[in-house]
Amino acid sequence: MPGLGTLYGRGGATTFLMDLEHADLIIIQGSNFAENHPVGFRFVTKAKERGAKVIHVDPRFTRTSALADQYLPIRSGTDIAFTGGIINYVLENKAYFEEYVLHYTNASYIIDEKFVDTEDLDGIFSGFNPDKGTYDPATWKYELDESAGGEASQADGSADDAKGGGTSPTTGGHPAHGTKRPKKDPTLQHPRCAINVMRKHFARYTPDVVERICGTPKEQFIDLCKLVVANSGRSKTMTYCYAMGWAQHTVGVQNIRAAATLQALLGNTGRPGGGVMALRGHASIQGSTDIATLFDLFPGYIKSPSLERGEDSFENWKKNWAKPTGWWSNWPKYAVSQMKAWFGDAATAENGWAFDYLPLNTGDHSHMPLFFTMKDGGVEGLILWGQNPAVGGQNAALQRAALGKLKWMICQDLFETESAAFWKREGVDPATIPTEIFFMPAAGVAEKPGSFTNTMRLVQWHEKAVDPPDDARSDLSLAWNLGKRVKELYKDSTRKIDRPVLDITWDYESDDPHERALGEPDAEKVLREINGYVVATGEHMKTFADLKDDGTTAAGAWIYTGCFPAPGQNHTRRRTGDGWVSLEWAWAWPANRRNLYNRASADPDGKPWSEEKKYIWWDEEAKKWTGYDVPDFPVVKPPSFRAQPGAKGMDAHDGTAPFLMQEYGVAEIFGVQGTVDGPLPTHYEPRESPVPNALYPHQQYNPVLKEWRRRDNPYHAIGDPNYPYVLSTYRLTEHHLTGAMTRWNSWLAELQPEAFCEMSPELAVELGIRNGDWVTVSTARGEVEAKAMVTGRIAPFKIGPKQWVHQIGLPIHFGYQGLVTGDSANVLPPMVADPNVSIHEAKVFTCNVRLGRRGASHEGPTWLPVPPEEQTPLGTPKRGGRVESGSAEQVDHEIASPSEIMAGARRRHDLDHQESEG
Amino acid sequence: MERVADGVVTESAMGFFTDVTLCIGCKACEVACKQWNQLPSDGYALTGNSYDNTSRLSSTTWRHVAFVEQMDREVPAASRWMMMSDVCKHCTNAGCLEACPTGAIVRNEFDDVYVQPDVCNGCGYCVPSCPFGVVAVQPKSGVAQKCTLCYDRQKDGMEPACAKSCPTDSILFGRVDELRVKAEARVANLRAQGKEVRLYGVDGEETRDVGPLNAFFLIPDRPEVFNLPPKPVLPSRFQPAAYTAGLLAAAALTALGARVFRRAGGAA
Amino acid sequence: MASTKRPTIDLTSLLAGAASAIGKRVGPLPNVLSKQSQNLKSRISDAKKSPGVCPYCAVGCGTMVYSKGNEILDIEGNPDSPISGGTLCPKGAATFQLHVNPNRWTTVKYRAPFASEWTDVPYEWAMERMAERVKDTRDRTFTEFDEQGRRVARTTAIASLGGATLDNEENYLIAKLFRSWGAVFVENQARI
Amino acid sequence: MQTSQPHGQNYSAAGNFSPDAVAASMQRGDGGFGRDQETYFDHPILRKAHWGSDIIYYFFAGGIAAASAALASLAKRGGDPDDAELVRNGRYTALAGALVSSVFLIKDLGRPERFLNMLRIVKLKSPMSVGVYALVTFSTNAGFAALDQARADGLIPFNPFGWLAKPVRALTGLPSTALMSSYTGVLLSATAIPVWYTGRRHIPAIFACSAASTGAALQSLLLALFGGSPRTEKKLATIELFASLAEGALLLDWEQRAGDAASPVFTGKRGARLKTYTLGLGIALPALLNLSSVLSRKTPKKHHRLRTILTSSLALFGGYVLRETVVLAGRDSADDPRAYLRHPE
Repeated sequence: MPGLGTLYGRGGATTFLMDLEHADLIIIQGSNFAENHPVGFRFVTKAKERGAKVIHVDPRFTRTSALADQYLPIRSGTDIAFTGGIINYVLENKAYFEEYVLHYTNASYIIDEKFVDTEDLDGIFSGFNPDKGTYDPATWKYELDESAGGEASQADGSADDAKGGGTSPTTGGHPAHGTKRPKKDPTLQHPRCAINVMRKHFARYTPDVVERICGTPKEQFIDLCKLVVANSGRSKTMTYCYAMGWAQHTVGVQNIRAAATLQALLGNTGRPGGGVMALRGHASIQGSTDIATLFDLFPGYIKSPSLERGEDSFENWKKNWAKPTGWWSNWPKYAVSQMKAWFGDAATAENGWAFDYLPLNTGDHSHMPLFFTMKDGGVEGLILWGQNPAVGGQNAALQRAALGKLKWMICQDLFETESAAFWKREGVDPATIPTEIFFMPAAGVAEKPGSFTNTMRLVQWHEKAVDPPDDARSDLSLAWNLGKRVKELYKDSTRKIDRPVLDITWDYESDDPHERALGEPDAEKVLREINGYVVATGEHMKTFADLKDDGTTAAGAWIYTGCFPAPGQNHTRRRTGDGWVSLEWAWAWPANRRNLYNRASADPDGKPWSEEKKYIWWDEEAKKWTGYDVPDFPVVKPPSFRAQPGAKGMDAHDGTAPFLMQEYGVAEIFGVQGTVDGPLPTHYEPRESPVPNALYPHQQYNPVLKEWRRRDNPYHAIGDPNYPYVLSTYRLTEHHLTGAMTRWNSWLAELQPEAFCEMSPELAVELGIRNGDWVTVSTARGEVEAKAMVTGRIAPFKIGPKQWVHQIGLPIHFGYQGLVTGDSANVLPPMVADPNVSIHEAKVFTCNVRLGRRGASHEGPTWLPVPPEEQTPLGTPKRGGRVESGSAEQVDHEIASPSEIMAGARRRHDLDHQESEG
Repeated sequence: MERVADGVVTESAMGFFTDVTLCIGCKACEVACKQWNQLPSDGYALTGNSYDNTSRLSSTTWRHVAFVEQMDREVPAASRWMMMSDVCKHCTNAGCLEACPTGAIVRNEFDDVYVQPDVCNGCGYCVPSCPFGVVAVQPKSGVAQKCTLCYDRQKDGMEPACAKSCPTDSILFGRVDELRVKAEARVANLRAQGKEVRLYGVDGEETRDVGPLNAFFLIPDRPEVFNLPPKPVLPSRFQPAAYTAGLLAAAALTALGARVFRRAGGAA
Repeated sequence: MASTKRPTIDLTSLLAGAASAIGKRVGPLPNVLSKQSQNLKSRISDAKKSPGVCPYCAVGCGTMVYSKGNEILDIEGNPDSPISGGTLCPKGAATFQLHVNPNRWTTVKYRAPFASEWTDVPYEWAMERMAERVKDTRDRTFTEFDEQGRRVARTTAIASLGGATLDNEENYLIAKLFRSWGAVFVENQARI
Repeated sequence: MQTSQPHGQNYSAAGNFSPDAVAASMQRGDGGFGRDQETYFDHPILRKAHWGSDIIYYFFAGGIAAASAALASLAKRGGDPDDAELVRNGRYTALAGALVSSVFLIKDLGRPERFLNMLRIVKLKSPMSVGVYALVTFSTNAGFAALDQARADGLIPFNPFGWLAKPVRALTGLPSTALMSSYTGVLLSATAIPVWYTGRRHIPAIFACSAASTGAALQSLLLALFGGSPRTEKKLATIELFASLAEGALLLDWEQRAGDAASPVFTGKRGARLKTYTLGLGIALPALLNLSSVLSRKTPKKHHRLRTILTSSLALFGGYVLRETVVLAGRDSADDPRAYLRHPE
């Protein structure tokens, strides 16, 4: 997520699971760690054994809360207010790690005077374009030191519109400040130096405001702040753990930035027991962004060219991404090597490395735009590789309807998923569905070799144990064979547009006759190409430092270069671990570094901050960086090194600059044009909320969020009395996502056999619902039924002076296929997206609940065809824009307080008793 | 602690120490057990009882995780959600073993109570004889089944499947004497933090009849809250009284009969 | 481990068993192990071991797949993994049934337009037909220049949607292949 | 009374936050959401035996067989020639009963083909093991006796096992018969099921008495049907009377002493059934009807065929209901966690 990327330079988790054991404080927020990553959680319990404190901040009391030392309730979608509150506490009490902040962050950098904060513009930053509903971030930059030489940036300044999936680990796409140096104020006195701009920005995030917005008891919150401060500094570190609970919001990226900012202020990042632990949800979710199958990314975080940024030639593409300073000055080497890997001899300097072979983006072509386009009949063929949008997609009924508009669909999976069987779902007549469907049986993980990249950027190889049964084959085999056959069909073509099909390098034939007979390609040959090789000799690349921009090297994904340095030396297969860093266990990108930015674990002079937190340090004798991990820093660059004005590339970084992907090598607590929705996180309500924005009466939610206002994707008004309750969707330990991999499994199906709806006793009593009753949860998108699970683990939130917000929860795992079935919670949420990465908002939206089962059809208006004038060409989203948040009165629809409800219950109870006695 | 089983001196008794305060209720133990022993599911239905949908140990569920919710609105900080992975206790004095008429239930060289599936004839007498309600006759196979403490794995020097899978080491496997030392230390540690915890199955009231348990637990509340009997009974304890009552009656009746038939005319 | 040598179950062994038990730990209870019990050993003691990775969440637990011939016998945690140390969650522990499962589909199925049933078709037939579908759609929908006359060189009518349990190698080939076809709708669970 | 929640069927009241449930728990002062945690969702702690009709028939037939054998040998020993029919019937019915009960016992096994595994070991600590050997020994003796009888009746020329029968019967006859009549009570008493172990001082004795009364009843019935001496009938009536009165007295004493632990036996539908068919029609009524003749000093001359048939049938049915009640009560008791918690003994 760029949440981390914009601050630190890379989107990957900064640390690794085993390191959690070394933390003094672990805050788990936006994550149900114990339930969704049970084995990772063992390091949390180990830390606890060692005396560390564990805090869980969550709307629900979960199995994670059960093991935490403290549980703090928080209303869904208010995490920025919460984390911002801690930041405010840290700044007001000058509790930040001054030396770290001064040298390793841009706190002292002076911000351009044209920048105006949300606090002064009532909820929007300077540069907002009301017509487009987007920001021009031109003013979100430093004030440059004109006296000190260097050239200004070449790139055009427009970060206009989203770069869609900013899953890029880099700040990407923004105009650098050229090679000029920014003005700084080491005394941190200047009103416009970043830390003071931030102080002003968060000044209103007091404990009282946090209580008002988040519903978290003030005292508990203050205790937490004290704990945070007490457990950060030279000899103590704290780790922040998050997951989808932060990401799946219209402010997903800023949620994460807030925590990253706090960690930078406290000096916890890059140090043992510190940093931000991003907990991904899938075996290779990290791998799927590293080796991206995302519209806006090529493998290795090379942004795919987009006409939005005028990237219509290799040169214009390069201009936007090859930064004058910092690591990304190497961009051309990586991009050229990738083109060589893909198109081989066809990619030459003359033809701009075959740039014309590449399809060009013209906007957001991510998941949701894809399905709107599909729904409107714009997509003919879809290949699903173990993906199940019929259950997993937001506004799932719409996505099911969209599948029915396809001419053909290929579905590669192990079981007959809901998506494979969408045409025979409840209420649908197959005779009306024109889609031709091929179900290709997939090989299981134990039936094929290959590598996964886990949540800590660790690339691990899994061996093949047995052959897949019958026709089952690996996805690799399907891709390779389909590619071969399509090439074959085009072999006689002379059309220019068919050259890419014919020219991609596609030689992965296995040398093992048995595998050849199965039609399985050699996965290690693919990994070799990803790792890279010298074009002339075919010799494996050992490090990305050796990659060239002259076409003499090829590498499919530069960040993985080094994982396979020589034939027979597949590092991802290494299996020697130790108790902690385990450098000999598999291989982590980049360059096998486990704790990123680890140069920050030493002070500016290169000495460890403390004995307890020793990790990487400068060895004066050997004149190099050394320690327990691979230094995430030029190994021989001494701490004393100072960048000269006008210096380029890495020479523009001082020896004290740990964040080497960044422009000046420092963490950007003021996000210099990093994100498209502002340089600082700020509190907005979710797209759908019963609560008005307590901070900005004229800005309810993220002004640049992406939305699709269509009759098949209706939204609820702020505090709509028809949808008074807040709904959060989530996972359970016993199932995985849409259940395709678990609901066919008798051992797991029996553990969580039915869809249920968690609700508080207060709400249940108010609605006359008893534990185990059928209830129906409804939104404008549709309705689902589930069994009520009435539990004190869910509690209503007191928001503001008189409003009570009831929250309910639904697991996302159920669908109409499998040993156990149930309604899909994802029928309920709307399609709405974060502006940076187009991630949806499934963690919070409004709904209604009633006793009883649903009607025959639970798919709302979502299947209706949409008239052309209302359609969204290529699914292009609109923006949130200025939205009045209205007043508390307007949304206060008489929700009785729990104590009243319970008192009522008790009165009824006593009454009954008198009667029964009398 | 030297134990003898089957006339063979074993190095030590092997068993489980299950610590409720470390359990995250993930149920890996339940599944790992079913995977290793290839046991079927118990059926698919929501109980509505917290996250517990397998309800109890059965002939096809040899590990079972109980979920105890104690939420408190007045004192939120006092709220807790406890999970406990239950299992056969492998008692020192095992009711099932004593009751088994075929010798199918034995104490193996690891001092664990094992049902030999090739010997059991499914008379079912071990079932009501287990003071913990653990062992049960499996309808399909017709024989009594329960946790074997992975006898087959232990024979190969491997750890039982449940303990191996437990992510947070809430389930520990090892020599019972060594496990007790760990457990005592753990209790001391937790008490120092002001937590009220106790061991179940080491020397408390629960061991009155059945003796120390090879599978013992650390629990933060009363045993019955976790469906554990505070004072499990050992059925054989009731035999003397029962035999006496029965045989006295038989004797009396024989006497009566003898008397009636001795005298011709036979009026009482 | 002390092993127990016992003859087959006959009267003598029975008495021996009873006698040997007298006064011992098991009290006056005969405690006779059957032959099967005496020869018991784990089914994986001589199986092939293949190190793997759990396919569920992103923790990346190490698994060990035990197999004989082409049959998976058991999948459990790999103790060598510094991440998981041999442990697994319930999903990971159930990976066996992800592979060995009567409900799994292992043959190619085909659903003709408007059909109400799946039909079994040969693998080759399906591959050929799918390739034709790709070419046909691409040829009809490929746009070299958009309405504004900008060169886009793409088709928006073919899309790929990948799950995040794909191997890196698989993702790589998919990314490369679809770009070569000119597809821009290339997406993945990673977005969600 | 508390019964278990059938898996996944009902939802435990404990988990049910109905207004009154909440209000009630608020009154308990546990924040309004604490659950009734005397138990774990009212789930049983113990597990009930699968025993059903097979075992009930086994108990019933076994008891009758034992009593029949006893009556036969006592009558033989008494030496009254009038009792010859009783001796004959007794010996044959004993064997029949032994065989029938064995069939039911084997039928009830999960793996009947493995019945002989019961003889794999001798385990004095297991009433089931003891019982099986008692059954085997008893059956053998019953067989010997029947062979004797068959020879006496001229059905077979000579008794091939005569030489063996004498010592064996002398040695094991009495104990095996005594065990046959009472061990089934021990079998139940020596379990972890509260209603059974709290009744350990009564159940075996009650079963023994019931064996005697039902055995005597059956013999009277046979005599009434196939003819026999009125004097023998009176002797049997006497035994039946005293045995059943003792049985009734023990039942009432059990109810008194055990209190709520025995409620599965004495309360509810099952209790009513026991009181009607066993205590009432099975014990009290026959006793009343037989009392006069038993007490009369003069030697009976004529048969009271109809009365005998009636009283015997009632007594037999009462005896069956007794076994049924006690066996099935074990299920409810096992399913009630509170019973176990209340009676740790």
